[in-house]
Amino acid sequence: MREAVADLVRDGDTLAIEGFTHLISFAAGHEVIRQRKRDLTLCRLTPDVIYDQLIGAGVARKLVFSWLGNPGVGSLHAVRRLVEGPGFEVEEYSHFGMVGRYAAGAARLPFFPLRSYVDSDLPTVNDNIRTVTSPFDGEEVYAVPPLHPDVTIVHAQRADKHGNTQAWGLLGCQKEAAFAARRVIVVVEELVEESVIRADPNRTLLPGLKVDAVVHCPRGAHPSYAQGHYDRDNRFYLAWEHISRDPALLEAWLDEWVHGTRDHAGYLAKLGDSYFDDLTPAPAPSGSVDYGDYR
Amino acid sequence: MREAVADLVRDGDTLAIEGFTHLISFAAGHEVIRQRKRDLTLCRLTPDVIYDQLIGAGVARKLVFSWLGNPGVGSLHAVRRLVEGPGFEVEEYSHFGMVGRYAAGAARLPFFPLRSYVDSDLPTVNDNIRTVTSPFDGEEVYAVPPLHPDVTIVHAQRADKHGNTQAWGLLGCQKEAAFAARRVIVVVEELVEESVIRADPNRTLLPGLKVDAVVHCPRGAHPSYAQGHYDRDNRFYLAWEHISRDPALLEAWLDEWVHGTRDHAGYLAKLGDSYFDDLTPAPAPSGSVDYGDYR
Amino acid sequence: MTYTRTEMMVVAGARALAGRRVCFVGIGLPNISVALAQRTVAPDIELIYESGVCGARPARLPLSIGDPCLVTGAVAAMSMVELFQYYLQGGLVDVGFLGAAQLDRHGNVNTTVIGDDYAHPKFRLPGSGGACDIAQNAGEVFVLMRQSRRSFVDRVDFVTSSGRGLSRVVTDLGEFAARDELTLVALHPGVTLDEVRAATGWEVRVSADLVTTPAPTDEELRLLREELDPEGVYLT
Amino acid sequence: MTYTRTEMMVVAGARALAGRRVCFVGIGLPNISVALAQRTVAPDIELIYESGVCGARPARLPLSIGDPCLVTGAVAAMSMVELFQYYLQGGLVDVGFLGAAQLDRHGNVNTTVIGDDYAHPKFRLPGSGGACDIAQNAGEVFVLMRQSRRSFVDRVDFVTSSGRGLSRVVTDLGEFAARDELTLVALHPGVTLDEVRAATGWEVRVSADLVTTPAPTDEELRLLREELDPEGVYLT
Repeated sequence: MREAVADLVRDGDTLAIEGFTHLISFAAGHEVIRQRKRDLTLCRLTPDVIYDQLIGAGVARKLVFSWLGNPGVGSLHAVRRLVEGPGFEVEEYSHFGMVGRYAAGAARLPFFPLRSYVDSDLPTVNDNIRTVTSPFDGEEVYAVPPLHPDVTIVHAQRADKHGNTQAWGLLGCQKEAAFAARRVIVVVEELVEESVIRADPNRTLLPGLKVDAVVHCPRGAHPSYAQGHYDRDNRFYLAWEHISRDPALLEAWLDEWVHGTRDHAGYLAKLGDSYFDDLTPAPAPSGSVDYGDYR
Repeated sequence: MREAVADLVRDGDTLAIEGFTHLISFAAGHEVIRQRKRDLTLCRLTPDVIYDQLIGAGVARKLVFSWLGNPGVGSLHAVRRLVEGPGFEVEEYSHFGMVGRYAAGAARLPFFPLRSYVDSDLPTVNDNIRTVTSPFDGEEVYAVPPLHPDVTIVHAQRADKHGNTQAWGLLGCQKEAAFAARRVIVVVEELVEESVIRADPNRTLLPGLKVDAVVHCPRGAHPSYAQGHYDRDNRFYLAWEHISRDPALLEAWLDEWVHGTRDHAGYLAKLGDSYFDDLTPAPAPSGSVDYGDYR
Repeated sequence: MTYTRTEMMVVAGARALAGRRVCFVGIGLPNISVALAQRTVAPDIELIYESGVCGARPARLPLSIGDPCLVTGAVAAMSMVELFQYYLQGGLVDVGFLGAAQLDRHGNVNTTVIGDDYAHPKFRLPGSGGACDIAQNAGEVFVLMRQSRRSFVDRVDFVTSSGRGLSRVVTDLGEFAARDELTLVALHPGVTLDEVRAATGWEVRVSADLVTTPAPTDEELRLLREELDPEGVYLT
Repeated sequence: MTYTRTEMMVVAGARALAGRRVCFVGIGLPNISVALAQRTVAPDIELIYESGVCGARPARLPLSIGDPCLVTGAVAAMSMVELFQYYLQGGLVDVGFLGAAQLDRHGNVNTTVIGDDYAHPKFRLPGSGGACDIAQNAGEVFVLMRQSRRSFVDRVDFVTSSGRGLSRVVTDLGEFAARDELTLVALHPGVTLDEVRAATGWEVRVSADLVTTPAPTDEELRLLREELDPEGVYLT
């Protein structure tokens, strides 16, 4: 992780750590904080606690988003302090608009057309939400421009050493954010043999040819979750409300849990082995399907 | 099948039986022929032998397509006889254009933008291929309009009684063609318990709420194939070249194999039980993944 | 059985879903109403979540719309671009069920900023999420929210989601239908018209056939308290 | 070892893929060339098929680009809208490898109609398939085709795919590079310039440094005949 973030994330970059509630790479976010990156433009539909930590740590100058909150809890106070004050830039969309920006980036299109924003004030505060006219029936719909992150980081259940990556559960817009990006880091719960991936090609989220680095980092999505591996750590999300409200507490937390740990293994060691006991679900197997051996 | 086709496919309809080489519902196509439907507009990327049979049987007045051939063999002679003569309408795209038409239909958009057709003559012979200008950088790209079939028919490996449908292998543009359609018929190799579908929600191609009829029809994709169930019957595709060349032979074939059989079970009985012996692949299991039982 | 006004609101929200086939579930309180509806008036309702789930059948009460319990056992889990394009924009959603921070007499919803200056807000709210998209693409839109002079205002500070598609607002005091403007059509038991007026930032129009909402049944309350939200995540 | 001109063409096509990372494989003869390349000059090449497959590793020679053997054991199988949007249009494809029915000096390809009148063609060809899309979106385009006065024409009857992205044409007689116009850069062993001229519908420009293609090696021929196409599906 250290090398991947050092090599691929640069000061001033546009960075997307995606994952809708699910599979959020906190481990990569923490490494970005440890390496004291600066002037990043951070993109995410839902900034979540990870961006509250990143922004609280001072790595960012701008935020591009569509829903700014601590899901199920309340606010992201570090982000709000900056957003409500001067000097920090924000650019906001609806979810569909953000998804569309990544999709246009992934498809190398100059815009993404969508039905939204009619009679909303969002286009009045964001010049990147414009209208486009259909060349067929003349109908006007809204459009958003492509978003091309310099780096997209996604967490997934498994990948092989070539970066061929599979995920299940909520898929958010990781695929679009990765295809839209110049550089891609994949962080996984399990590093598997290539044959495991090739046994189920319809399950593949990203092909290795789009992936620049694969990092094996079990539980690297904590306190978010990895479907089938561990549950969301809702206690942590609740606790964050209190920490994030107070800049001093936030700084102390970063010192202890991020700067005070060498890497994610250190962070997990601090949590303790038994921490995940009641976050681990009973199994619910998908079952296997047959692709047939054609020769 | 008889009821589904009788209820949902009407004379004059725009009909799409989709599936790229894989999962082509020949059984549904044959039933359309048996019921002597008329004046259909047939849509498919690759008309394949099934549309050669349908068009040879006289059900269609127009064809919308992007590649007209017998894959790996040669021509579709019944279609070519009509296309090269007067009175039969064709509308042609590239594959990406056809895919885009379904996608715009599925997404209820007035157009689908794409990078293709520059310096090609296709836009000069098809007024449905036009340009659209980006409201951001002013770049011009091509666009195609939405396609909304009255009926889309897809074949899949399995569905439950509610129409929740799963498929694996090549997925073509069945999802887009179905979401774009007013009415949807799903034909499956296996009718399974709802719990089988719900065990692997990422495998789902279509939700039941988009499906109007589910037909259980094993081997209903023959002579195309169903991944993991049976191989493509390439001998039949080769044989078709000869049949299709001669209108009398084609008519005799339709009389014997379609009008002369009551339904697909009758067609299979004519083929004989052992016919599929060397079309059946050895197993190649996908393996199972764990979704976790969260409660 | 006695009950709180929040419970009455959640129950009224659930009942509003009777006869609906496909519901797009927003963040927050709508979650508990749809869970109740699924167990009472709308057992066959298909729940769609912006997180990318169709036909959820959660084994526990989801704490957010991204909860893993929404995926396990669902009919379909997919990318958000598929969900927003083919399901929502494609026109499959009968009713979008949303929460709101601020709402005006025309049904416009503000979940973006409090204060007149977007660039320097008095208070920053979460923003649209999928709400602006749902408002335009669902067949109709229900809003579930607590009512006060601060939340029910004559004109919202910022229109996040247009009121055009909104058809019904269920609050802790009663229920409003969208006519020319929001019109009170039901009062919850024990609530007076004066209370509603005091909690509304404009002169409330009252329907000629104003009714009183039937109180929550014992079974509705039992489901809420014992099965759906025993820990009071949504109800306290 | 003796060999046919078709074998020479297929071998030259395979060699042209040396150093390429991602190849979009078209219908017909390109299939056998990429299969040979994967076993010789480009073992790490990723094969992408318009049918929706990435990283195919077929256990038998595919009879079409929709053959089930392309899916089993592949890296990814996906919808065509994903493949065309994110892989092809997204810019991941280094080289598109196509067949053609008719081609002109500017590299324009016709796979649509023979004859001047589109509405009343002398002969109806299959149409674009993905070719027109590949021509515009692949990093470069190779064409593999048999050469004759009928197929190599001064001006194609219909431009299905623009010649803009085309960089190389491999035929049964030699190899052309796209410069101002297609220029002969290699002759296959035993082929004369006069033969090429006789099989070209325009005055062929010949490169100053024309070379002779090295003959197929025994190993290339063995792979083709014994492993890849023992039944002669593509080679006869």
